[in-house]
Amino acid sequence: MDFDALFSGLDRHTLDGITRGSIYALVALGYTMVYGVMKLINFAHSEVFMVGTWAVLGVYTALGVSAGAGLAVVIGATLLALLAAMLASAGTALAVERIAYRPLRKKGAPPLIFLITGIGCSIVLVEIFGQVFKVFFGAPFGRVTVNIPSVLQTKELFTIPGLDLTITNTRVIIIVGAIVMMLALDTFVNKSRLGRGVRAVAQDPDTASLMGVNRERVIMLVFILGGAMAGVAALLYTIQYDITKFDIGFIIGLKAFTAAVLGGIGNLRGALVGGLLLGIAEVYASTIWSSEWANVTAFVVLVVILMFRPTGLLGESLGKARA
Amino acid sequence: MIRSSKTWQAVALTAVAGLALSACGTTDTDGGGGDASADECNFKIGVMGALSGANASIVLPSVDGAELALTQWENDECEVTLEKFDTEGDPAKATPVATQIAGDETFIGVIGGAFSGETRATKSIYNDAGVTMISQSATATDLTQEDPVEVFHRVVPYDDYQGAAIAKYLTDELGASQVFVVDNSEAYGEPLADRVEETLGDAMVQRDKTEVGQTDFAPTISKMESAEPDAVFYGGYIAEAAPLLKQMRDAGIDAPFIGGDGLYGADFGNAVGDAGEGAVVMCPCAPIEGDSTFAADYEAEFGAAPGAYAAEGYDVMSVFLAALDDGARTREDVEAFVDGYSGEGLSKTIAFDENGDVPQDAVSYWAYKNEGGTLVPEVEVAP
Amino acid sequence: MPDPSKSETVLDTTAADAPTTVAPDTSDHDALTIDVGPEGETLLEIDHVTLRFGGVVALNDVHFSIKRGEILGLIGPNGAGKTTCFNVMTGVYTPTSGEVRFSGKVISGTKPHKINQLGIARTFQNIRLFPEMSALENVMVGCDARHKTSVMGALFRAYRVRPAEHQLPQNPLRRSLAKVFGVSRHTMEERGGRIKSMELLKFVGIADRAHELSRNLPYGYQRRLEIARALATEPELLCLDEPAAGFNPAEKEDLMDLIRRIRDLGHTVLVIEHDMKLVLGVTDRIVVLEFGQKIAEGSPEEVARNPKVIAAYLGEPDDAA
Amino acid sequence: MSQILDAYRGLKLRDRMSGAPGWVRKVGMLLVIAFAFYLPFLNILPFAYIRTDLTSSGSDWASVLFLVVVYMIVAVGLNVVIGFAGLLDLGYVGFYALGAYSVALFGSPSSPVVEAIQNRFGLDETWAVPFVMCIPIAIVMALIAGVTLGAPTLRLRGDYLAIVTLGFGEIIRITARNLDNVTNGATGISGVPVPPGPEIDGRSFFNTIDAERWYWLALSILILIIFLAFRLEHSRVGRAWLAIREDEDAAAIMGVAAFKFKLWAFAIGASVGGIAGLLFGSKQQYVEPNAFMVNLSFLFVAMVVIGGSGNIYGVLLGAFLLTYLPERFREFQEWRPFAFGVALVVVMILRPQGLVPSRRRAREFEDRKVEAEEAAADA
Repeated sequence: MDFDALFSGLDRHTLDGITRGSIYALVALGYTMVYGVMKLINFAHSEVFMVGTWAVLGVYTALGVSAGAGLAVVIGATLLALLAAMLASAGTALAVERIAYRPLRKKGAPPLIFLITGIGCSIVLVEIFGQVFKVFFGAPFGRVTVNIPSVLQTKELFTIPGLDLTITNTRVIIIVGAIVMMLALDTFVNKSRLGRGVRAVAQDPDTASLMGVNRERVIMLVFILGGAMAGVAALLYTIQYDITKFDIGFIIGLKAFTAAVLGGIGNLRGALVGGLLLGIAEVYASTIWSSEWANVTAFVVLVVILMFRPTGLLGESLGKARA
Repeated sequence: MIRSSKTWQAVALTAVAGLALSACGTTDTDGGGGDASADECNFKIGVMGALSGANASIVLPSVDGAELALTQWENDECEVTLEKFDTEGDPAKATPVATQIAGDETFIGVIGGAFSGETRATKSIYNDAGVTMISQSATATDLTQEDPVEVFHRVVPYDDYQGAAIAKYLTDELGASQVFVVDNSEAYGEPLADRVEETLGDAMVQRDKTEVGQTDFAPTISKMESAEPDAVFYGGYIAEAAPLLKQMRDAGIDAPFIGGDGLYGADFGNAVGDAGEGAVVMCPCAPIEGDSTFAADYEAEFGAAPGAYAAEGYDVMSVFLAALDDGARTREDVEAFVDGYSGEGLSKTIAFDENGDVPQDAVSYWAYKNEGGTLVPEVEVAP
Repeated sequence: MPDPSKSETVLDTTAADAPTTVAPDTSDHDALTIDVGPEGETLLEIDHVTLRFGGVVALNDVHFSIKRGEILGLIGPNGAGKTTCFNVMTGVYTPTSGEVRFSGKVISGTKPHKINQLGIARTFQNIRLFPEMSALENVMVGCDARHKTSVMGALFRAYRVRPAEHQLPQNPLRRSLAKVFGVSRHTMEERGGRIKSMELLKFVGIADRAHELSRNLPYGYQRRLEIARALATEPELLCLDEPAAGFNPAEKEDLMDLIRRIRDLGHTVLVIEHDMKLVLGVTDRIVVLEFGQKIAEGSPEEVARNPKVIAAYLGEPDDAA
Repeated sequence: MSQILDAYRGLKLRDRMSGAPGWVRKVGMLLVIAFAFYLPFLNILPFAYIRTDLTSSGSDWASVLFLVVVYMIVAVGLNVVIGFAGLLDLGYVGFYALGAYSVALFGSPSSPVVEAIQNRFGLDETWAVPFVMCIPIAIVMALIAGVTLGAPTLRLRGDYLAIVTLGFGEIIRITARNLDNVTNGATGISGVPVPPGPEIDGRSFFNTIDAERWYWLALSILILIIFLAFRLEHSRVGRAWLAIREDEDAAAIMGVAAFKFKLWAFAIGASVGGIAGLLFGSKQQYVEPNAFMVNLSFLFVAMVVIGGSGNIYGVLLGAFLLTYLPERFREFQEWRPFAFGVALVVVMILRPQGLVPSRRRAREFEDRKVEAEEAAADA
């Protein structure tokens, strides 16, 4: 145990935790929105994220950009990759909804069944990239780790005086990007007409449908929004880690789901709080002990918090997102 | 009784059908192999390992290598087939496979297990049945040193040697005196890192453990920043090495990066990208050179350059085939032949000591440097 | 939480085929009589109970008591806090201040199932049966509240009891085995519970459909089944939450008779009801709540004359049917 | 295929079985059990095609049967938690792991725990806790874990319980991997003891070659556990679980100690998982943390749900199919996981009530379906 290491660089570790947690939080949004409206854990959401990273790779490959391109090219390629990732992830999420959930909803199946089809979809998506595409298209698909060119190269932007904290451009993009996207989503859900529909269905589906809210459309909307957020997370992830692989979704998904529950599943701001808290807790634990205990710490934090706040830190409610 | 006449009809029909068909004969549950009588030479050799799943890329080249050896083998007397058994690297899936091979007398030898876990889980099965195993890639020390069985052999040195060789490379070749050692907490990476740590002694500055599946290494990076190492060793696999390298270089840590044979594979360069330029992979696998046509033959046969342990797979198969050439016709014969075997292999001089290990002096360690996405042999290191 | 849509469907699909009356049960039910303490003692005391939810005062200093052996009516307009009062008594809510005492013991804050074991059972305003269980099974769940067999007993059946002569099985082999080794407590309880449950179904008059799923029973049967299930837990105090809701006059007559017969078995009965006629006809004493406060208490005649009560009910003419 | 299905439906086996007199059912049951014991030697042609060792790279039939039965035990245990008590447990592999690790930690002469005991009491190097003693240890360890996990978390609502149990399963695995001094870490423990038995041909009765003996052992245990599970289902306890599943608040007011019975369900499920893990570890004679990945938990839940949660026969079928089919079709190698995923989705969409639902569940589904259709029609 090395508490000195933690406290001597607390600012640095907190920043590391926030960076890690930002991506968790963005993915957690997808879990939380779907849960808020359908009271359903979308187990395939981790793969929605995974598909986004491949879309980024696809755009970079198609454009032929690589590290060291000019600023305009970098910005253009990154934005294009962002768009592609959001579209790919949202499309995947929507497909999952159509194939795996809608038929069950029509049959009025209980939540446990949705869980299994979700897991099934997750396996299918993983195998599509790990096996099916490999057979049909060959490399880069398959069960190997694939490098994504660092189009956006990490550069030191400035140093926070007094704290000796170096801020890089990627860090700024990840943290600011995540927070901006969350605020935008939060505003959308709270202010827009479509968002009101989402909240209405989340609060009381029956009344909402009496008031003329089309539940099916709201469900489609939350899958699209959640998927798009996962797409944003996918781009930020590739900027930070430079890789993708057919099975990267699993662990991120697990963490994001934990983060969503931690903050109060169904609560948008809860996803942010949960994600950041989880990221920070993991980095602290990895610093005090080592990364092999990070996951245990994450789950212990979850259990302890749920014991004192059985519905998560901010409580669950997409309907009352202002909590 | 009328009520259930339909049931009885069904039962009766089934019974009649069953009897009729059983009269026709029973299935050959020995897997379709012929009788292994003394004058007939018709045998099978099993290869067992992760042929599918995330780790298949470390195993498949060795299977191809074995296949190549079989194709190139010339023997009019004997018929040998190579049967491939997929275990996904999972010990639980490996035991039924091992029991199957053990129970089928036409199997005279097994190539594998490819990984240490499945080998640990199956070696007593093979031992009970007297099936000779020669592993192309299982390197855990305990397999031969702590808990040896009669039938287990391997053509790769175990982690202790490898750890020592890596430490030697770090100190002697790189002149490192402050090595930062990272492992992946798994059965492969951790013991190897332990050995490296042990051999390095004071030359190790700090040790950190990470997880398989981890992509964010920020805590490890900040530990590195304060430790200021002059070299970093990582015991683990490619999937984690790639983001670790990228984050190291992003953080401005330019110390040389050295990995164990878990990183050795054709996909290493593609996974690490630019950040991995100059990274070194240590492997107890000699580069194939000289007058051997192995690399060319392999490429002609399988359409790719020989990957990890391809030469070892070839060597293992060659040992078994040599046993048949020598007139071995039973499992006992094969075991006796293999125990006494000595010969030049592609990867090294193959022979086995009483524990089933290749003699230390026959082993060569090579450092491969990642240059432009391919692993180029840099230097041989004697442990 | 139960699925509200589910219980609604129960009402919808079954109300139509409800029979107008249920044949009154006249058979002897000695086996159902329960042992109780002396009649007339205070059984339950609501001692100045106040319950707040956030800023809303659901119950304000409510104070009344129930004597053993009586039938007490609890009436009041919608939202007066009657059901809340039940919920406090059965442990669903813990009062903000004040106490609930049962047989002299404070029970406020006790868990619902413990309160049931102490001897309070209830029915629900919006029927809450176990819809996928048969009528008999529903009642058996109630009987189980008095059973001692738990997991180990059910698994290994090692706890043997010696059955009485009439409880022995008919099969001669089993009979002699039971004589030598006794019968497991589990088996005795299962058998006893089954017999008692059937008896209770007869008592409330729905034994003819004992093996039907409760969700498929007609509405009137479901109401009676709830009563049978509650009685199965052998409560000293039985609380009925609007048992006559949705009943026609003939059914109400039957119900009044049933309530009296329940009292005759030794149970004390507390009835929440809107229907003044039913309440005045069957109860010994009445407590009136309005806006979470007690506004009157006394014999049916006194209450019927009480101007406050009249005012309260005139304010809600719909409910004073 | 559909003709076969129709013929099967025409037989109405289920109705006839339940309508048949007691002795017929008993004889039928005995025949089924006898057939199950005979299975490893099944060699009559049309039926022998179910064997997994027909293709040249197949796997040993008896070993596969053993694994099938171990997973059946798991499914029956998990069914108590999911099917009977209605609690979603995504960390069941944790109990399975605890069972396997108990027998390894206490029964293997090379485990650090046994070595510590040897040193402490100056015992011989080959000494270890006898296998028979490991059984209660495994059960008690799993039971304690079940209660410690359940007591604080069972008050949580369904979905929260799912993630907490999932975390628990991971905590068990990671702890087993990280505590090198206790569990040998990632290397695992070998030399796990086998059940005692007479020596035959110079080998112990339960050896690594004769897998059918392991299968028979596991099958006997499975039958015992099924018997006990039926006893539970048709007792006060089973009624209480059903009542809790249907309306927990009403059940509590009717005197059902909901928390107690849910905790019992957890504890029972945990100990059954522990027994399955013990069998697995003992047959394997080697235990390592990676054998207990979280995916296995999902597989277990899938077995229960696909088979028909709540129906013991259903979950047995689910466990059989999900374990057996991938082994039977080994020749499809890399395509198996993909097929598995597709099958999960397709089967659940076509038969959301499971392949063999309990009658009660089947009815429930019909009702829900009608309600959903009505709701759709209204909207």
